[in-house]
Amino acid sequence: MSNYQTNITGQTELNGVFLNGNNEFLFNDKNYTYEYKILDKSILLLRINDKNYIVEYELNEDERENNEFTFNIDSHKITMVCKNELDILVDKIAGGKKDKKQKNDIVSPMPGVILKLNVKEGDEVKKGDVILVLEAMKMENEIKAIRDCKIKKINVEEKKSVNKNELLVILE
Amino acid sequence: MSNYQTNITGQTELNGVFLNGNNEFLFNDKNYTYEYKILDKSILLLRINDKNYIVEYELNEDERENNEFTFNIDSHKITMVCKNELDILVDKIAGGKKDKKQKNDIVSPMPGVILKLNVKEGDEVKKGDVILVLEAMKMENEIKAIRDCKIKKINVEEKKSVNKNELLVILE
Amino acid sequence: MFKKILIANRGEIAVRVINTAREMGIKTVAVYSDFDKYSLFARKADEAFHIGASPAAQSYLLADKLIEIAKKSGAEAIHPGYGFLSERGYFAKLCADNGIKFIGPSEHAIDFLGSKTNAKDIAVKANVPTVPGTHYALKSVEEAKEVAEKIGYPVLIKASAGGGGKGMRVVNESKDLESFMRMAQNEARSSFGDDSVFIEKYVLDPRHVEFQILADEHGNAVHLGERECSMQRRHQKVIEETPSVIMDEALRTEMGECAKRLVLESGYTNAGTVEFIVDADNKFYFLEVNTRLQVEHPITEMRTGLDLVKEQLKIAYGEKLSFRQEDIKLHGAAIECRINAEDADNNFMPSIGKINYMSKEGGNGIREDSGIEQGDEISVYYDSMISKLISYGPDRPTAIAKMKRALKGYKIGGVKTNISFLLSLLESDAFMSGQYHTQYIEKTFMKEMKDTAATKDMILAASLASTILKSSNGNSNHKAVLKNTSESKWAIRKFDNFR
Amino acid sequence: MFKKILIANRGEIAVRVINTAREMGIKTVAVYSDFDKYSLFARKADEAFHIGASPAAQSYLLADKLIEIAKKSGAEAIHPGYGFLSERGYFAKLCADNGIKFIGPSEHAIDFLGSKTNAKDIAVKANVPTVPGTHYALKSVEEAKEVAEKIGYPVLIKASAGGGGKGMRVVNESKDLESFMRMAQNEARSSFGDDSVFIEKYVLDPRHVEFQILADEHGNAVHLGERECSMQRRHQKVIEETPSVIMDEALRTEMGECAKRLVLESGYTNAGTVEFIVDADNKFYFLEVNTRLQVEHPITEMRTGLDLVKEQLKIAYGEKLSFRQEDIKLHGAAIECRINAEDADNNFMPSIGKINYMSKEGGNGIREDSGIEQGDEISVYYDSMISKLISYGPDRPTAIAKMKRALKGYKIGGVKTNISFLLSLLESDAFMSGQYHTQYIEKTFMKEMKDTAATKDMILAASLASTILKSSNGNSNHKAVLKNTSESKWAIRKFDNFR
Repeated sequence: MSNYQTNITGQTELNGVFLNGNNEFLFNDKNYTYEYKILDKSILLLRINDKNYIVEYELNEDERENNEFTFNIDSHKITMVCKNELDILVDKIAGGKKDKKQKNDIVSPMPGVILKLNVKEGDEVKKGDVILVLEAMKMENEIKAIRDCKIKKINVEEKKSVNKNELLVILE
Repeated sequence: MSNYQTNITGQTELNGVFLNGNNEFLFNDKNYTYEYKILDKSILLLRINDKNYIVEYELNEDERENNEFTFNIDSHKITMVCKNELDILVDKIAGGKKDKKQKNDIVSPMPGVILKLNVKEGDEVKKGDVILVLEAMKMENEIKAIRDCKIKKINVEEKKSVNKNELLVILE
Repeated sequence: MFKKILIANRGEIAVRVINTAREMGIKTVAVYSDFDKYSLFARKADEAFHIGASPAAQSYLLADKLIEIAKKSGAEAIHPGYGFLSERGYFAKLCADNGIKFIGPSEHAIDFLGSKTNAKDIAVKANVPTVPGTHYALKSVEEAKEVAEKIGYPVLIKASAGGGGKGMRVVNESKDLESFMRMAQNEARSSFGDDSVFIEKYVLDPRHVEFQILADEHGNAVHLGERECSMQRRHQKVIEETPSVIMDEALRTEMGECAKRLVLESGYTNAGTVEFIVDADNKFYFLEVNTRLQVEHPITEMRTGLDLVKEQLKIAYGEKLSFRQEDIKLHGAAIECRINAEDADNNFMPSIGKINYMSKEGGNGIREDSGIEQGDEISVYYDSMISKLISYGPDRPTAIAKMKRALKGYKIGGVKTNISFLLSLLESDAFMSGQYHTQYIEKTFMKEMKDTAATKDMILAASLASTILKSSNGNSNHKAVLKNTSESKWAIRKFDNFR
Repeated sequence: MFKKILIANRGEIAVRVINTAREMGIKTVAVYSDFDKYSLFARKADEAFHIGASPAAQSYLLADKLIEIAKKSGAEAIHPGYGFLSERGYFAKLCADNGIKFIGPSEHAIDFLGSKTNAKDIAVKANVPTVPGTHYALKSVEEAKEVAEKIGYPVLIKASAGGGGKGMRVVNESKDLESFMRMAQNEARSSFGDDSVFIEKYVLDPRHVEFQILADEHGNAVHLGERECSMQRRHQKVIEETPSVIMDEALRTEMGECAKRLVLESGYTNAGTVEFIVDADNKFYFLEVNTRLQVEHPITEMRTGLDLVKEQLKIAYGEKLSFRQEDIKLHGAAIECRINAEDADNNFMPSIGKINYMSKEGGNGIREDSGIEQGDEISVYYDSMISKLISYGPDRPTAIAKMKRALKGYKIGGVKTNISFLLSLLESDAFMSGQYHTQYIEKTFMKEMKDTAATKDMILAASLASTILKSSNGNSNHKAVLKNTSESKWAIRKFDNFR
C-alpha cells in the first residue's frame, strides 16, 4: 500500500503521492528523490530533489485519527489530510458521510486556577467564544470554543484550582 | 560495603570515605551532604555542602580495573585511586605485592597511515620515547611509550594503513 | 570589589549575573526551588542552596530565607534580578538592616518611584513632562468635568490603586463622563477595595520609549540612550530595539536629560529605566520608573559596549561612574526578541514540557541570553521565557536581517514557541518601516495576520511529510523507534532525578 | 547581487558563509560527502547535493564535480571557504572558464602570491621589507658564505621547494655553514626531489602578525588592522587576538600600508591576509599572503563591525568598497580560541567520536562560530576543529575575562578537547602580558606547564566522585542505567541513519 492522497485541510485540490522504496516518490505523477532525517520527535529534515525542508510537526493524536497532520514549514502553518488506499475506500463506501471524530472534552492544558467561567450548562456558544479563563504561569489564558456547540456539563467553578488534563467542560 | 579509601595516584596520603545512603558522606571523619546529577556519561555535577563541582571523567576500562579514576575538575587533572573494603583486604593479603595490570598492546587510536616506525623488535625504550608516528586527520601523531619497556613484537610497517584499534606493537 | 554575591532570582537573569560576576572574579551563590534543583543557573553558580518548594511564594519570594542563606554562605551583596523581590522596598531594607548590600536603589528610592503618584510628583518637580491631568483622587463629577474640559477630550479615568487595565475607562465626550466615572469607581471598588479615581489626557496609540539610566552613590548619573519597546501584546514587550526610528539627537538629549533629572531629583542610585509614552507628534510624557535591571537591557549593552551588570556591581560597591555623559558613544542597531514557550496559534497559551531538541544560530552579530539548555524543562511555576535572542549590526536593516536569520534557524523540540509569530512580526510593514505603536499588535497585526498561501514547494514537502508519518504509523518498526526516541530519553531523565 | 551561491566547503566555514548569504537574501547550495550527509552545514543550506565519498580527495577536492553541481543548481558563484580548493589557482580558472564567479582573487593572483619566491619579488617591488637573504637557489657553498657574511649570522638555510620544516637548518657560525648546507640539500632532495636551497637571515623567536586586506575590482584596497597570531603549536594557530600588544598607531599604519601596496602591486582582489614576522625590536618582514578568508577572520569583524563574507560577496559581484581607509574605525579587543577535539594530555592526538553533550556559554561579548551541534560527530576524515569561540570587550583584560568565563563553562561530552589547555594558556604570564612569540608554546609553555597541586576541595570532590563511580560498578541498577544512557542514544542514532 504505497498510494496516498493528500490535500490541504479545507481545500479541494487533491495530490497523489506514491512512495517508492528506493528513496523516490511520485507527486502528481512527477518523479522526485527524497531523503529524511528525524532531528527530533517533532522535527524532520526532508531533502527533496536536493532541496532542504525543515518540517516541524505537531503530535496531535486527535488529528492523526482524522488523517490530519499539522506542519510548520518555513514559518508557515499547513494542515494536510493524508489518506491511504484503505481510507479512500472507506470514504467511498461511507459515501463521504464518515464524520470526523469530534472532541467533546475540554481539559486543562496546565495546572492553574479558574479565574472566570463565562458559560453555564445548556448554553450555546459560537466558535471563538471564551468559555473560561485559566490563570497559570502568571498569565490569564482564555480557553475558547473550537466550534459552534452546546455546553453539556461543567465540572469546575470559579476560583477552583485544577490540575493538568483535568476535565473542565464537556461539549455536546 | 560503604567504606572506601582514596588517594591521588602516586601520593601516599590516604582519605577515608564513608557513603551514607541519606545523601551524606564522611570524608576523613567529617560529615558532608551531597547530591549529584549525571549530565553526560562522562560529566557529573556534584554538589557537596551546597558547592557545585563539574567533574569530567574518563571512561578508561584499564584504569578502572586498577581502581584508578581520572578526573578533570576546574581544568585540573586528578587521578584518584579508590579502593573498597575488599580491595584493601586483597592488598593486605598480597602484602602490597599485587601488581598493577600492565597494558602491553599498543593499538591505533584512529584510522591512519604509519608514517614512521622508530623501533624494531627487541629494542629497549624509555617512557616518553616516540615509538611510531601515525598520520591521521592531516596531522602527524606521535605514539609514545607510556613506561620503560622492551619491544616484543611489531605488527606494522611504514606507509601501512591501519584501522582504528588495530594492534600495532606489543610490549614486553 | 565584592568577593561573593547571592543572586535572588532564577533562569536567564541568574545566568546573566553569574556570567559577569565570574568575569569580575566574584563568587556566586544561587538559590533554587525544588523544581530548579539542577536548572542551568543552579548548575553554573559556584554555590547553590535550596530555598523552598517550586511555587515562587514558597521559594524566591522568601525574603528572610534569602537573608539567611546570604549570611550562611558569606555573600556580601544580593542581586535581585528582575521580577520577584527586585522592586520591593522592604527587601532592600531587610538587606540593609542585615549588613548585606542590595544591588539596586535604596528602599526609599524604590518606594518613592514605585508609587505612580509619588513618581509623578517628582517628575513635575524635576520639570519632566507628565500626561496632563490630576494625580489625586477626584472628589466629584463636577471636578472631573472641569479637569476634562481643561485638558481636552479624550480623557482617561484611572483607578488610583489600579493596574492591569482594571478601573480604567476612555471618555471621548463630555456627556459620557459621569456614567463612565461611576463605572470606573465601581470596578475599582470591587477590584481594589478603593474607589478613588483620577483623570488624565488619553494618549491615542502611543509609543513606549524608555531610557536606561546609571546613577552612582556620589551624585553622578548618565543615560545610555533609548529603547523602543512599543511592540507589545497585552502589555508584555515582545520585540525591543535601539535606536528608535523616531529619535534624533535633539530628542534623545531632551528625553535623556529628563530621565537624568528625574533620578537625580529622587536620590535614585544604580541601574534604572525611565519609561515614557510618546504620541504621534513625538511629544513625550513620563510614564513610570522601573527600579531594577530590565529584561531588554542587552540591546543597550550592544549599542554602548557596556556591561550593565558590571556597572551595577561597581555602583553597589560604592564606586564612581568611570565615564561621563559625553563619553557614552552609541554605535549600530540592536534588536531583542523574547523566545517564549507559548502556542502563538492558540491565544499564546503557555506551553510546558521538556526541551528535547534545540538547534540554534550563532555567528556574527548574534547574542543569546538563555537560562535553558537542551534537556531542560519549561514548568508551570515560572514564566515561559526560553531565551532572549539579540542581534546587532552597524545599522537597523542589518540587525533585522541577522535577527530573521537567527529566528529562521532556531528550532526547538518539545514545546511550542512564538518563533514563527516573531518572524512574521519582523516581516510586517510596520516593523520594517519602524512605524508602530503599543496598540499595533492587538489593533492591527493580530487582525490582519493570516496564513499566506502555501507555496507549491511547501505543499510538496507537507504531502511527503504527511505520507511518511502516515506510512510509519503502519510500520511497526518505525513506530517503535519513534516511540523509543522519547521513551528512552525519559528513562534517562528519570534516573537523573533519582538522587 | 548574486541570487544563489555554492559553498565548496564544509563545517563551520560553510555555516559561516550560509549565515551571511541568508542575511543578504542569497540562496545557498551545499555539497556534502557521505559522512556529511546530515552535517549541520548540509542541513542549514537551502539545497544540498551529494558530491562523493568521505575522504576529501573523493569529494570536496573534486573541482569538476563542483562545477557540475554549480551549473545544475543554478549557482552563479562559488565560495571556496578556507582549505580544500581555496588557494588553487586552477580552480579559480575552472570557475571563470565555466562562467561561474569565484569568490576570491583571480587565478593569476593566487598563483602569483601563492608562490613564496614570486610573492617575495612583488614585496621587494612594492617596497615591503622582506627577510634579508637570497630567494634564488644558491649555486655554491662559496656563494652561501658570501651571502651569510653580508646578512650576518644566525642564518637559515631553506629548501626552495620546502615546507613543514623539512630541508631547513639554522646556522649560527660560519664554520657550520658547509656541512649544514649539505644536510639541507640532502634532505630537500629526498623529500622534494629538488635540492635547491636558499639562505635567509634567521629571525629568532619572531611574532606572527598579519593584516586583513580587502581589495575591490576597481583598484581600491583597505587594511582592517592586524591580528596577533603568535600563539602557535607546530605551526598551527591556537589563539588569535586583535589588537596586538606590540602595535601602536604608527606601526599599524606602516605595516597596513605595506600590506596594501603589496596587494595593489599584484592586482589582488577580494579578501586576503598579508602575514609578517616581527622580531623583538618590532622590525617586521613580509612572510606570505593567504589568498582567501582565514579561520581567524571573526576577531577582525568584532573590532571593525564589518562582515567580511558580505564584503567578499560584494567585491565578487563587482561592487566598489563602500568605505575608505579613514572610515575604518577599530574598537575594543577580540580573542579567538579554536576548540579542537584533541587530547591535550596525550600529545594533542585527535579525538574522534560522537558529541553526546554540549553545554555552552553565551551572553554579553561571546560569539561562537561552530559547525557542530550536540549529537553530531567528529570523524577521522576532516580536521578536528569543533568550534571557534570568540570574545569581545572594550579592552584586552575584559576580552580575556570573557574568554576565560566562556571556556570554563564550555563542557563537551563524547570527545576530548583542548579546552583546559586553552585555559591554562590564557592564564599564563606570557599571554596575560602579551609578551609571547611563535616559539613560546613549544619552547617554554609545554615544558613549564605542569599540573598545579590539587586543592583540598578538588581532592574532596574527586574522592567522592571516584567513590560514586566505584560503588556504581557494583550496583547493577546504576551500572545498567549508565550503560543505557549511551546505548539508547546509539540506538536512536542508528535509526536516524537508517535511511
